[in-house]
Amino acid sequence: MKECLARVVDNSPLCDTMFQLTLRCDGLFEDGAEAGQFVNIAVNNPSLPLRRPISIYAIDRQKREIRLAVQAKGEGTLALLRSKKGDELSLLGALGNAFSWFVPNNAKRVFLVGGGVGVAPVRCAFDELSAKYDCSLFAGYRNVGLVYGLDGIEKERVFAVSDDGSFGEKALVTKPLGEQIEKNKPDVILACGPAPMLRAVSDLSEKHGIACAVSLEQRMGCGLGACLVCSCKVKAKTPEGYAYRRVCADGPIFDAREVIF
Amino acid sequence: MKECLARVVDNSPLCDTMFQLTLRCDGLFEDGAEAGQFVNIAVNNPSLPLRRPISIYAIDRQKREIRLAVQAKGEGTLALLRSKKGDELSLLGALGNAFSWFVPNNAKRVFLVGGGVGVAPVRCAFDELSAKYDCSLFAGYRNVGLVYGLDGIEKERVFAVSDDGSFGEKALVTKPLGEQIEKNKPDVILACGPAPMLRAVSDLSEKHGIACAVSLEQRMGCGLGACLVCSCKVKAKTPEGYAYRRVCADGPIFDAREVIF
Amino acid sequence: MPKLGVEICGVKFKNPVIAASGTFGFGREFDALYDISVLGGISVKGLTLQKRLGNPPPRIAETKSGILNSVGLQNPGVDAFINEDLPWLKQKDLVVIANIAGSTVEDYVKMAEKLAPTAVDMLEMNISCPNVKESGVAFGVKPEKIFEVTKAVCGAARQPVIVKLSPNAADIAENARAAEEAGAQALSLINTLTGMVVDVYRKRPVLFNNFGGMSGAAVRPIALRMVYQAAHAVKIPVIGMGGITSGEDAAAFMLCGARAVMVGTQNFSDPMAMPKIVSELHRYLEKTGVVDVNDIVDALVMN
Amino acid sequence: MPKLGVEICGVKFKNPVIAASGTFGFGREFDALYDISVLGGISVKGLTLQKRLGNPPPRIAETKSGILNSVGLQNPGVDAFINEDLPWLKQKDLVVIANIAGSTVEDYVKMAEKLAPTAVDMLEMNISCPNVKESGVAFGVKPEKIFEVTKAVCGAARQPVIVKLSPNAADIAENARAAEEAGAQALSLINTLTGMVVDVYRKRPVLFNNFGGMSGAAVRPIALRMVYQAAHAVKIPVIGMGGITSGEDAAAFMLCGARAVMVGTQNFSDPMAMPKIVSELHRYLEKTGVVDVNDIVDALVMN
Ligand SMILES: Cc1cc2nc3c(=O)[nH]c(=O)nc-3n(C[C@H](O)[C@H](O)[C@H](O)COP(=O)(O)OP(=O)(O)OC[C@H]3O[C@@H](n4cnc5c(N)ncnc54)[C@H](O)[C@@H]3O)c2cc1C
Ligand SMILES: Cc1cc2nc3c(=O)[nH]c(=O)nc-3n(C[C@H](O)[C@H](O)[C@H](O)COP(=O)(O)OP(=O)(O)OC[C@H]3O[C@@H](n4cnc5c(N)ncnc54)[C@H](O)[C@@H]3O)c2cc1C
Ligand SMILES: Cc1cc2nc3c(=O)[nH]c(=O)nc-3n(C[C@H](O)[C@H](O)[C@H](O)COP(=O)(O)O)c2cc1C
Ligand SMILES: Cc1cc2nc3c(=O)[nH]c(=O)nc-3n(C[C@H](O)[C@H](O)[C@H](O)COP(=O)(O)O)c2cc1C
Ligand code: FES
Ligand code: FES
Repeated sequence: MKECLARVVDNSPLCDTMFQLTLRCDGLFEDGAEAGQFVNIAVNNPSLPLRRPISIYAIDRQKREIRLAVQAKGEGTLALLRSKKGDELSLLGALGNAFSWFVPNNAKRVFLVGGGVGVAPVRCAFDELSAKYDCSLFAGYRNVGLVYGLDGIEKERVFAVSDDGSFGEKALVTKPLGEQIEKNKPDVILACGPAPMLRAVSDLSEKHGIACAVSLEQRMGCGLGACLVCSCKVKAKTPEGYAYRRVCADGPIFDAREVIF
Repeated sequence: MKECLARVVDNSPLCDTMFQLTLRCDGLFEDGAEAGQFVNIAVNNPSLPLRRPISIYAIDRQKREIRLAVQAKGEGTLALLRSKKGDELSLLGALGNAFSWFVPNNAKRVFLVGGGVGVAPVRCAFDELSAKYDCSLFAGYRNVGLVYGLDGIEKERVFAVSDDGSFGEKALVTKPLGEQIEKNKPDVILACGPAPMLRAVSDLSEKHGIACAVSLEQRMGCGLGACLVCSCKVKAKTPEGYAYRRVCADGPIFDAREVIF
Repeated sequence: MPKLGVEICGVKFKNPVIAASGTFGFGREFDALYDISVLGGISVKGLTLQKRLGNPPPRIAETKSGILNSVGLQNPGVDAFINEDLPWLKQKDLVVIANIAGSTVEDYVKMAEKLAPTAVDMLEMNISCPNVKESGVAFGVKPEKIFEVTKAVCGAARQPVIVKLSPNAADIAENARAAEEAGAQALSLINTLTGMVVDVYRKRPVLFNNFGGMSGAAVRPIALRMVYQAAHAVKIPVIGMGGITSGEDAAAFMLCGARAVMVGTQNFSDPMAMPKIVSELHRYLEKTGVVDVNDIVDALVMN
Repeated sequence: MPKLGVEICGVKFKNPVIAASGTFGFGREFDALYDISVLGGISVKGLTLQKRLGNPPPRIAETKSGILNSVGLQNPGVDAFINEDLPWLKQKDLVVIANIAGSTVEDYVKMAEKLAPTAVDMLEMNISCPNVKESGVAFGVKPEKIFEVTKAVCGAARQPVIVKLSPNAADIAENARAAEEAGAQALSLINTLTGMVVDVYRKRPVLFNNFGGMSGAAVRPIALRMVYQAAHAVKIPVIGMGGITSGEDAAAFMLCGARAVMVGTQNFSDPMAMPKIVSELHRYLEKTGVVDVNDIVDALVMN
């Protein structure tokens, strides 16, 4: 983990609201980068003091490149959207824990579940874990215009749905997930997406006794674990029955059984 | 005068610390732009709320282009320095009065005096006024590395010196100015540069009974005359013996006899 | 088509966007760029009883996302305003607020008396200008002083009196209540925050006056907090300002309890700012399905 | 080679750049990026007598050139700090300042007593944290309260006591003098300014705690003004902070009278900020021909 300069290799649209940044960043690879980790990226807007946490969407260790899948949401991501080939961006990374930490050595089958923007890190995990495990990707989108992250995967390994039926079945992602759990119970479920989705995936996993890890989001300050602003509530044997953990340094991936949604 | 978008046609170095921006800006030409006027330009740095006042260095009415000669000084001009061909910049202009307002109709000979960055507006005036008057340009620079604004002028019309003798004579600009006044007394002297230079030019003009106008600088807010922050001291029949005038709207060019340096 | 009209102390504004005092002169200069009748109102450059020359330059310094000024209340005096600027302004279709500042209670009262028979729609008492040592500071900080000067002016004024509060206060709610108890019909806030910018190479403050009043986007969170606190401490209407740059910023102040807003520094960054803010506010209401801008006033839900 | 060493209350700092409390944890995380021994000192995350969980998230909001936080003093408690973090920190070569916050005078005193026998170099009393309703606010705003709590802590402390002042005050000089009279050996300022950021689409404050403490470049002019006023109101040394992002910013605070500076929010924008600020300060001294950083302290020439 370090602060290093990345050079924009490519910036291109990914779907209606998202774009893909390809970044060459040698420094990042000195300590390694893994699926599930994120980078804290300084946007080129001097009035915005905070970096933006963005998950790693793809890793090319040979070219020393990573790709990010970014939703243009507010001013910070808008500044990123405007970055052009050749521009320099300061990255802090790779930060946080990796999905692989939650996959037991003896695991065989891994289900990866993503919702919307949350598809990015699980697609990365799909690419990284497929060599070792039997992986399937479950993805839920609002509508067909927001679909990304499915290219180049064998059809039988992808289960994609949409809220309005404009892409795949009209369903929540937990529907195909539940169906496949019945058919081919996995050893681990790894998920990233909006809180209601994560809660539903967590419930489903618990019901079937499957280990499940979820990747959480929170507004961040330092990204390093020092400022304690990025807290998420976890079960704890405190008088209050809970404690706060740091999404940036203790996560972003947590054992679903620990999280208080 | 209006707010309008300009497109960067070219950005290139002018001398050691200065660069030249060529801007295409149709809007600016709807109400006209003249030598001595300035534009208030929004720099592309969202943390800097104030526009930067920059004199017009050259006017191409056919192409609807202006050129600015800008010294890279602080953060604002640095942001301008980074602007690339094709970028859009918001201009407010043309603002203030013009040198031509100070040239009486019956004038024949006009001496234009610039110091350092202040050469820009007087070079523009040289180009604009030469058709009507017999113009000479006097320019003083710190050293040879800071020379600009003299290209394409007949040699006998240029009197350039430098503080250290690395370009032309080692002298202050008032030296050749004084010499030429003795030889060919002009009807009007128009000057822009640092305050000590303006004071010296003003004294020289007064001594020889020559009308003189000086272009002043002051930190600005609105650039329009509304906020009263850009004041300069002028002689006035107030109890205090002075009053404040607005550099942006009453100037930037003032009759040298009125100014309290 | 959401409705933008608001009413404060019986005075009708076609929309809640008002030019902040000191940043918009008497309206003429900006009227060269757009018809200022598109605005809800204007609070004119701070007036004093006698003409004032103001402070020596530099009077403005830039800082990150903000500015500091030390104009020192340069103005032609209240009589010149009434004779030379007001007639022009009243041809325009917007609410005219006379912003007044005095060195003594008597100054304020005399100005209120002079303005009473005029076509000015409202008075705004600047009791907080930090630039003029003998004026603002004393009145604006302590609740007793705020009470005293407000009471005197309300006695003399014919038009509704707005008291403009200083943010250089430990307890803004206390000051707001002091003004209300003294008879103020409305409050406006915030005026500028006292600050300093240093030129480390010259080893001097940038402003000739050393200290100046800070404004612009940088102060917005402080302004929003204070507007919320003031609006929830009094029953009279509150006009919010401090760093408004967009229609969404204006909405934030109204959600916090402001019935209208004023825009200052942003006029420098973008001379077309206020007409843009009016239309952005309109669009915000459309996007959020609000039919009347008054419906967002004090609509903030606390966590 | 200009000298960067400074001395405050007999404690030697190798340079005047200190990590501001709450932004740097106990130093471990940043030490993974660079050896924190390059810094003059560290003021550790605010400690309370008992472990505290802090406020629910979101605890941070961004604004133009600044941030607001409402961490609510999450910390492991003073005992855990002494046992688990201090030994690690003391292996490093920098001044260790324990930042303490309490809900009562007794809390502060007990913490000072617990820290007395430890290797901590200095105490910094956070009497101004605006996030925890039952702690900071009462002590930090009124001079009487500042006097009371400072006096009690100075009686119990073995190490030099720094009182950290809140900027949410009408008269910072008065508060500075109250701390000095009560026996404070140094002052630090500013803590955060209370503010609010609103999400106009959710119609709610962004922070779960609604209000938060503002910091970052946006507050710098206010901080500089207050540091100047405090430093000129007392004889004890002052440590300046609030929006420092560069060596030149650090110099500005020292020119205004600060003997050292603390850096907070900029650590988030740039995790390498503090080592950079140390070298930029060095370069500033070289450029301006100053041989000892102490020579710029209070060297500002007023206009
Ligand atoms: C570990 C992690 C991984 C993420 N990965 C991705 C990704 O791969 N692709 C992607 O598009 N987005 C991702 N996000 C969300 C992304 O960080 C936010 O969308 C982004 O910060 C918004 O910035 P903005 O300036 O556009 O929006 P604004 O709303 O203007 O941002 C204001 C502030 O809030 C913070 N903020 C706003 N939304 C979020 C959020 N959801 N999570 C954390 N901080 C937020 C911003 O960082 C900023 O500090 C991730 C978030 C986290 C915590
Ligand atoms: C009428 C007029 C015409 C000018 N013409 C030119 C020109 O043709 N070429 C050129 O290089 N410069 C010109 N200047 C000066 C130019 O405006 C400043 O150098 C520039 O604003 C500095 O901005 P900065 O961000 O680089 O510096 P900073 O020092 O970081 O600026 C900080 C603030 O101070 C203001 N400021 C700083 N120096 C000056 C100054 N000398 N005059 C006015 N405001 C200042 C800036 O606008 C900004 O608001 C002119 C100034 C005026 C008033
Ligand atoms: C240059 C300038 C001059 C000002 N003059 C006055 C004034 O005369 N009277 C007054 O009440 N406020 C004055 N103010 C304060 C503004 O009206 C407003 O309260 C403040 O700037 C905050 O709003 P903003 O952040 O939108 O600028 C002035 C502000 C600026 C920037
Ligand atoms: C996330 C965060 C947490 C903070 N926690 C503390 C604290 O525990 N104790 C304290 O005295 N100050 C605390 N502060 C205030 C800082 O120490 C400092 O006074 C303030 O941020 C101004 O400096 P800056 O602008 O450089 O950040 C905190 C600030 C931030 C941003
Ligand atoms: S962002 Fe600072 S601890 Fe997580
Ligand atoms: S800059 Fe506003 S009056 Fe000149």
